[in-house]
Amino acid sequence: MSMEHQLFGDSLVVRLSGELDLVAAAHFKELVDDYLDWGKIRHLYVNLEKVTFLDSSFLGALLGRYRRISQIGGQVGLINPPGSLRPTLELSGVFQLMAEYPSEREALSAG
Amino acid sequence: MSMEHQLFGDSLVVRLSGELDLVAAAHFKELVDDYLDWGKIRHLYVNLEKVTFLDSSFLGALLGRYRRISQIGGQVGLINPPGSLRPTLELSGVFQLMAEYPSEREALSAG
Amino acid sequence: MVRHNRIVLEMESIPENVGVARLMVAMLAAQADFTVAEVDEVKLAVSEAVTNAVVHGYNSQPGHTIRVEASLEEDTLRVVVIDYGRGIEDIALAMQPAVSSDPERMGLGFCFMQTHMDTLHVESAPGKGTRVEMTKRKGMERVPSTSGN
Amino acid sequence: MVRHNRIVLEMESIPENVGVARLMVAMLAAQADFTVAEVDEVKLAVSEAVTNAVVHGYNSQPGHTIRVEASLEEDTLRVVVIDYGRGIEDIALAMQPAVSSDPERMGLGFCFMQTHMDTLHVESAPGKGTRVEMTKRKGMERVPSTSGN
Ligand SMILES: Nc1ncnc2c1ncn2[C@@H]1O[C@H](COP(=O)(O)OP(=O)(O)O)[C@@H](O)[C@H]1O
Ligand SMILES: Nc1ncnc2c1ncn2[C@@H]1O[C@H](COP(=O)(O)OP(=O)(O)O)[C@@H](O)[C@H]1O
Repeated sequence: MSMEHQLFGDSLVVRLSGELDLVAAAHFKELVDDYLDWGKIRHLYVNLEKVTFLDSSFLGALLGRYRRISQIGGQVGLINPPGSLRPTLELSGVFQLMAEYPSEREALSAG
Repeated sequence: MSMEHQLFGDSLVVRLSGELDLVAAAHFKELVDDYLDWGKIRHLYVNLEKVTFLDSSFLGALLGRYRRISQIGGQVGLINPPGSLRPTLELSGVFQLMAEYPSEREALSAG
Repeated sequence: MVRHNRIVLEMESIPENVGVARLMVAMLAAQADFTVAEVDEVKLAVSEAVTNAVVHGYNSQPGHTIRVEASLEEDTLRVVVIDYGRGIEDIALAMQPAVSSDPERMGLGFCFMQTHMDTLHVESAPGKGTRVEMTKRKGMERVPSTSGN
Repeated sequence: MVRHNRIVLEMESIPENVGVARLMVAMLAAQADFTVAEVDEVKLAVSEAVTNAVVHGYNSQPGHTIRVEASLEEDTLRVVVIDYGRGIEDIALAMQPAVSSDPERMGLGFCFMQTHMDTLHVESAPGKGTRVEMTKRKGMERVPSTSGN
């Protein structure tokens, strides 16, 4: 797993790659919560393009961040999830809560 | 591990990729010995470009094929071994016995 | 292709070992020529079961042992995940979707195991531990079957 | 980064499991931030030791057990490979480079283990089995040390 992030105004883009399980979930939660605690962001875009695996621990961390961000009126978007992850994402219901974008540019300009 | 091969006259090119251990050694031995048993080849070129790991079992299989091919006056060449494999190849002494080529084309035209 | 194999993994209860178990079972499935999609499903099920042992069985405390038994018999992969931790009071309840004892979690672990494996069987004794047994046959339409006791 | 971990693998004596052991130990080394080059060295040493268990310990017969114990203690990785097979009559002789009981093999296995790990210790009893213990510290210039008994 590896994780990069970049701030665009009040939008945080997090780029993840590899296998996302409870280890990645903990790192992701810490990173995003830090920005939220300091009131630095309102929107979160998670780039899943290079992710090869994700499980319910990571989905839980994603949903948890969604809850905090909804409370402050922000939105959470998913960028380019690979087809192999789609069944898992669909089963978890995240597509009902988060918009999907084909690229970071489109996510940021829609936000 | 995966293995492909192609015949150019009496020269056999074997393209290997991934991790080469005793499993790969057995497949490699079977393939090359089959061509040798039928008298179909005189030279062997082993393309190592996409190999990420090799151990002494594979080196043993390589040396064993070298012995058979030397007996019929042929030659064995190594194509483009990655830098990470160099220490292992050097320690095994194969470079004293087999020529090294930067590409299949150069191996085949030198042969 | 491998038709018979058995691998047992005993490891510390730390989050980083979930990936080790996942990869070990994935390699076993790949040895038997399970498809890439089937291997992915097995990885998800194993990830969920081993994560539960770490997070619920041992309350995320290191220093405990998780045992993963994986075996291959012709077309069938069997995986057993065992912890000697907290145990589950009401297995039928715990296995329901969206039921979790942890607000940060989704309660989808058992649901993913059920969806991606052919059989799932859970045994547990409060204070003694939990044993999750799953099987998957390759090249099959999945017929989920579930039982708990 | 992981500072303490322990994983035990018990598996069938088949060639395909050499890669499983190699990957398991590589993941452990990677958890402790061993460099890519160090991980490669560990993989080679493990590959040689487990291959010896399959090929020599059990004469390439399946159905026997190989045990691999890998542990991490701060900067040091310890790997123990055990078989309950043929055993080695003369360990000092067997460990010499280019000495092999099999004409298709190079006799470089112990040599690679010695070159790539910091310590190597072999115990064996004919008819009872062989135990190879190796350690490697990360970020070290290698100071090979060898002993047999
Ligand atoms: N190995 C275990 N030990 C103790 N309790 C467990 C174990 N596995 C599952 N449980 C209980 O079952 C519940 C449901 O598990 P699961 O469906 O995987 O969802 P989640 O892990 O998201 O909570 C858990 O919240 C926990 O209370
Ligand atoms: N686990 C083992 N059980 C029995 N004999 C062994 C074992 N490991 C090594 N040996 C003996 O030691 C010799 C040297 O081993 P090694 O240096 O690895 O070279 P190779 O495997 O190429 O023969 C082997 O040929 C074998 O006779």
